[in-house]
Amino acid sequence: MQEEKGIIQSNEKIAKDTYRMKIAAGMAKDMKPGQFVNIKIDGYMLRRPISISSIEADGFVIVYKVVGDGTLALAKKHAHHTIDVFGPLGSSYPIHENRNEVLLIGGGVGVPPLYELAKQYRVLRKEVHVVLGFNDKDSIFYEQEFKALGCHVVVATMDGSYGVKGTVMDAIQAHAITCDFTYSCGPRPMLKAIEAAYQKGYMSFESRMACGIGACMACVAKDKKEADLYHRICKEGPVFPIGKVEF
Amino acid sequence: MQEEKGIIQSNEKIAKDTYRMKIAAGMAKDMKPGQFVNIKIDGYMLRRPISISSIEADGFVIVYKVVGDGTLALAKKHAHHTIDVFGPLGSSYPIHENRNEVLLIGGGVGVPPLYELAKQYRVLRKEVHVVLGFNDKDSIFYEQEFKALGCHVVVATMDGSYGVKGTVMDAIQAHAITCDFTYSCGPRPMLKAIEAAYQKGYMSFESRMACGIGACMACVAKDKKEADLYHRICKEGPVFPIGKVEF
Amino acid sequence: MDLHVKLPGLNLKNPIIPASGCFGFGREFAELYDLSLLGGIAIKSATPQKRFGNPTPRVAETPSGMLNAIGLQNPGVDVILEKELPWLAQFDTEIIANVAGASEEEYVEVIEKLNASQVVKAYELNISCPNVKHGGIGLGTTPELAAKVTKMAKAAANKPVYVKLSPNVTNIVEIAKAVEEAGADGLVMINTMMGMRLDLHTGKPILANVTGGLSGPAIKPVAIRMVYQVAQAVNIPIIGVGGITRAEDVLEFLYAGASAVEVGMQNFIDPYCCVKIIEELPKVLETYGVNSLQEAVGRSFK
Amino acid sequence: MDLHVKLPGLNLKNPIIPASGCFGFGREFAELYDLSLLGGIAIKSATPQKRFGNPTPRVAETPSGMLNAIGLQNPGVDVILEKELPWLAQFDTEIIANVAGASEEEYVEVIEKLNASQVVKAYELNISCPNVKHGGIGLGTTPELAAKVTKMAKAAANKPVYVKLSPNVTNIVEIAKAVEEAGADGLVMINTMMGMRLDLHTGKPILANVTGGLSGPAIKPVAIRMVYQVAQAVNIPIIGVGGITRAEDVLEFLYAGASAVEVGMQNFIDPYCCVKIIEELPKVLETYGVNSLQEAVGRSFK
Ligand SMILES: Cc1cc2nc3c(=O)[nH]c(=O)nc-3n(C[C@H](O)[C@H](O)[C@H](O)COP(=O)(O)OP(=O)(O)OC[C@H]3O[C@@H](n4cnc5c(N)ncnc54)[C@H](O)[C@@H]3O)c2cc1C
Ligand SMILES: Cc1cc2nc3c(=O)[nH]c(=O)nc-3n(C[C@H](O)[C@H](O)[C@H](O)COP(=O)(O)OP(=O)(O)OC[C@H]3O[C@@H](n4cnc5c(N)ncnc54)[C@H](O)[C@@H]3O)c2cc1C
Ligand SMILES: Cc1cc2nc3c(=O)[nH]c(=O)nc-3n(C[C@H](O)[C@H](O)[C@H](O)COP(=O)(O)O)c2cc1C
Ligand SMILES: Cc1cc2nc3c(=O)[nH]c(=O)nc-3n(C[C@H](O)[C@H](O)[C@H](O)COP(=O)(O)O)c2cc1C
Ligand code: FES
Ligand code: FES
Repeated sequence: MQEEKGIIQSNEKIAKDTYRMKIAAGMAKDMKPGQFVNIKIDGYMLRRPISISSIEADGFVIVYKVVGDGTLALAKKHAHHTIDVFGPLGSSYPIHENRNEVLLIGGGVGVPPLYELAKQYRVLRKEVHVVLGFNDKDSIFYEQEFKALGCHVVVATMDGSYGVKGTVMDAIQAHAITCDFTYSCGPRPMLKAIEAAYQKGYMSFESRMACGIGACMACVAKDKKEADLYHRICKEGPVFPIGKVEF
Repeated sequence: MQEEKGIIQSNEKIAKDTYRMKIAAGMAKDMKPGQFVNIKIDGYMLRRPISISSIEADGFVIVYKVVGDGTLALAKKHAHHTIDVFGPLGSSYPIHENRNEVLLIGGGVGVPPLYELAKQYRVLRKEVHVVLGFNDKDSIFYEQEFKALGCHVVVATMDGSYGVKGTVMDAIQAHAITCDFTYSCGPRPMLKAIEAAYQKGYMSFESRMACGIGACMACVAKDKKEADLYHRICKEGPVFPIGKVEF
Repeated sequence: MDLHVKLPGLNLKNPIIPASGCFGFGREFAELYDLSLLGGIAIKSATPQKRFGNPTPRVAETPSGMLNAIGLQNPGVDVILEKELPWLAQFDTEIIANVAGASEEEYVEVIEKLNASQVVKAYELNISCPNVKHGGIGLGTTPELAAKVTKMAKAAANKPVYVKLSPNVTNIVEIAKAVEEAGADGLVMINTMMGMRLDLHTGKPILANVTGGLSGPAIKPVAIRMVYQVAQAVNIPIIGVGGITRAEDVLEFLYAGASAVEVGMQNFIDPYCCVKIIEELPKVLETYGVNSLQEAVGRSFK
Repeated sequence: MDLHVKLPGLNLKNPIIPASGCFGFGREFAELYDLSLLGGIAIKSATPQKRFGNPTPRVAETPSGMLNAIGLQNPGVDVILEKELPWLAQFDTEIIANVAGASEEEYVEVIEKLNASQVVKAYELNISCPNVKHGGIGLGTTPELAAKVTKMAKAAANKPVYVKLSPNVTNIVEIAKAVEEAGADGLVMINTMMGMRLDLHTGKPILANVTGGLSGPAIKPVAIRMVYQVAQAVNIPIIGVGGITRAEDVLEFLYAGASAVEVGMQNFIDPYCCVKIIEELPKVLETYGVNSLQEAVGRSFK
């Protein structure tokens, strides 16, 4: 966990409203899949939390969607400029070396953190099933990248413009994927459906944050079982065992 | 008077804390010497008023001193980037075609607007005496530029590190400059001294501004004679006949 | 989309009104665009006599805002009646006369004179100014004083009276209700918040007047909160003001419960802002799936 | 330059104190730097029982500021005594315990328990929180209530009591004086200003709690104004807070009349900000020709 002025190496549009930025930064050596960085954007007060999508020798990659003023400003950043990143932050997806196959389920901008996870499982030569859900064909990204890693990739679109029409759950059914150890990240309804269907694995959550390091209590979520227990999404999370937190 | 995104052509340091910026902008064709532009600087609310120092075919030049956050940000701007300027604003130095010689007196960042004035008088082939006052040798700028126009240039520094030691008044005395039709711009004490010594000519003033166009009444100065009369520095000014306003 | 808004005395072709003190009497902006594009114009506060206001410096910059201590400089109601209002008559827009004074009687005096004008469509009482009779506190800081000046103004006025509330109070709802009960036809909220800046070199206040009024985006969250609270407590319309820089901000004020808005200091930053906002507003409403202004008003609590 | 400041109960090696609620109990920041560098630490508000606070979202961004509605989440005074304070004892810095409650009695309860701690050097009463007994209004909004809780706290406390004032009032001087008269050893000002933001998509408040507290540079001009007014009216020291992001801001608060400062939300933007400010402060004082902190305090009105 440190503040660093990373150097933007590239910042390109890869799908509708979706950008990929490569950042050269020393903190990459401490990063684990599922963690995030907190990015300061000129003109805006609060840092923006963005998942680490890929960890490389000299830096890391983020994939982000333009949803508001901050991400719009980020999309306008040019290569060679510096960017103020704080990280790596939060918990990571644990790697279970004893498993032979895992199922990664991502929806929209929940897809990015799963990419590094897939990479690490593929290095261990495990079977990696990847199910990606998007709104429409134009929003799809990383299908080829996951395939290039040697994952089994299935895509669903809500409007049916590509792959299975419907949700990631529809795609899992359509392709009769039976692996029951899941890692997921995506919008709330998707996570709800996954929680109802699977008992094993991990989930990653979002929350409005201020500090991103566990000090302000902005981002808490209740424990599902212990009435009195709260977890900080930024510190104990964003990755939790499936069924751990109320959302 | 218009808002325009000018293109920065160059932005270079020319003396201690002092920068010259060339801006390409169509509004240049409407500019007169002594007028100013109001510049929007990213991250700061109020526009910054800066005098027009030189008017060219395709743009204009400003010379500014870094005194606070806004001018510091301005100094960091790069060529080819755009800059949001509003102008030209305010009154200008009237050109008296019937006069054969004029005396231009500038102190510190009061020097810039006199440059365009000198240019225009030299086009008319008039004798132009220029007296420039600075704190020290490192702060001096535009001595050569005025000389290149064919002006008679005298420099004073407060610490005596260059030219006459003392104020512009000391320099005028030392060089026995007798021309009594003055145009001046500079710090308050300098203007006070000039007002005490000369009756003819024009003076240019500064004031904290908000709108820069005469609407908010932030920048008013009392008339010296009529008790009930106020003038807006941004609209009736910044140039006034000598002895017109209370300051 | 239809941007028309009908409020007591005001037939606004759109809900955008430059705020008092930030637009003078419109002359400077008329050099930039046609004032008939505006929903209305709230002209600079008028007092019985000519006022020169405070010594300079009168403004200072702050993070996302500014401080001003102009001190109600204006040519006095007679000159406004003679010179400014007839000039404004040429524009097809609704003129709101902002009224100020050092005592309740001065408000009445100004209103009685302005009653004669056909150009003025409504009054807006600026009750934030320090009141001489009451030890210099603002009439807007207690429900009793606010109600009293409202009642007196209503009795004198032949046009609807809006009261512009001061945010520098513990309980804005209490004051809004008192003003409504006293007969106000509408509310304008908010005026500036009292603030201050010190010069790092001298340690002294930057403003010659020591304190000044804070405006701009910095105060928008406070303005939205107050409009939201008051809109649920009163039955008269609210004109929202405080920190508006773009059409999205207008929508936020509508959601909070405002029926129209005034735009203040943004006119200094971008003199064309009001026309730009008017142009953008239909697009922004569409982006957020809002079919009419009416539909948006008060959505936050409905 | 000597940055040492002596205040009732507090021997600060420098005037920089992270503000309550913006630093937790220091654990997260201890991973980043040595907390012994700090003048002091104002820990998160303590209540008698564990509190979970408000539903999320609890924060929203605003121009030059943010809104928060954490709702005083804290583990309760007993856990703080058992776990947090002994951990904090390892650092050479002054711990200020911020105390909150839903009634006057709860403040007393917390204080009576904390009296046993050697680690706590002073109390800071957070009187901005809505008070259950008094219909949900803050104890900090009337002079009577503010004085009462101060008196009760002083009677219970075996360490100096600072009162942290709410800025959401008509007359801050009146409240400061009441609190001084009730025995307060010092003041902390200001807490957050009540504000709100609406979601453009839904029209509903972004914060689950509807309203929240505005902090950050946006409120600095209001904080400076209030410190300036109060410093001239009371004889107890003031700890300034509101919008500090750099050493220059600290100097502005000193000029206004504060003897030390607290830094709030900037800790979220730049977690190292407090140490950076401590490092920069002597240079900034030098730049502006200030030879000692004492010399700067209150210069604006001296
Ligand atoms: C742990 C974590 C990881 C994330 N990873 C990614 C990612 O890899 N790619 C991606 O595109 N997005 C990701 N997000 C969401 C991303 O943080 C928001 O989309 C972004 O902050 C929006 O900023 P804005 O300025 O464009 O939006 P605005 O609405 O203008 O932002 C205003 C404020 O709200 C906050 N905010 C708005 N939406 C969200 C949100 N969904 N989650 C949290 N805060 C929000 C902003 O951070 C900011 O403080 C992640 C969020 C979290 C918490
Ligand atoms: C008509 C006019 C012409 C000017 N021409 C020049 C010029 O050619 N070259 C030059 O270097 N300077 C000139 N100035 C002064 C220049 O405007 C200020 O130095 C500049 O605004 C400072 O901005 P800042 O952000 O660096 O300082 P800050 O102190 O951070 O500024 C804060 C606020 O105070 C205002 N302010 C601060 N100092 C002044 C000042 N001296 N006059 C007016 N407003 C001030 C700023 O505009 C801003 O609103 C001129 C001023 C006026 C009114
Ligand atoms: C320079 C200036 C002058 C103002 N003069 C007046 C005035 O004369 N009467 C009044 O009621 N409000 C006056 N105001 C307050 C504005 O009308 C408005 O309520 C306030 O600025 C908040 O809006 P904003 O944030 O959009 O600027 C003035 C504001 C500024 C910035
Ligand atoms: C997330 C957050 C939580 C806060 N929690 C508390 C609190 O528990 N008790 C308290 O007295 N003040 C609390 N405050 C107020 C701060 O201590 C401080 O008074 C305020 O934020 C203004 O300072 P700033 O502008 O530097 O942030 C909180 C502020 C924030 C932003
Ligand atoms: S964002 Fe501050 S605790 Fe999680
Ligand atoms: S700056 Fe507004 S009238 Fe001159």
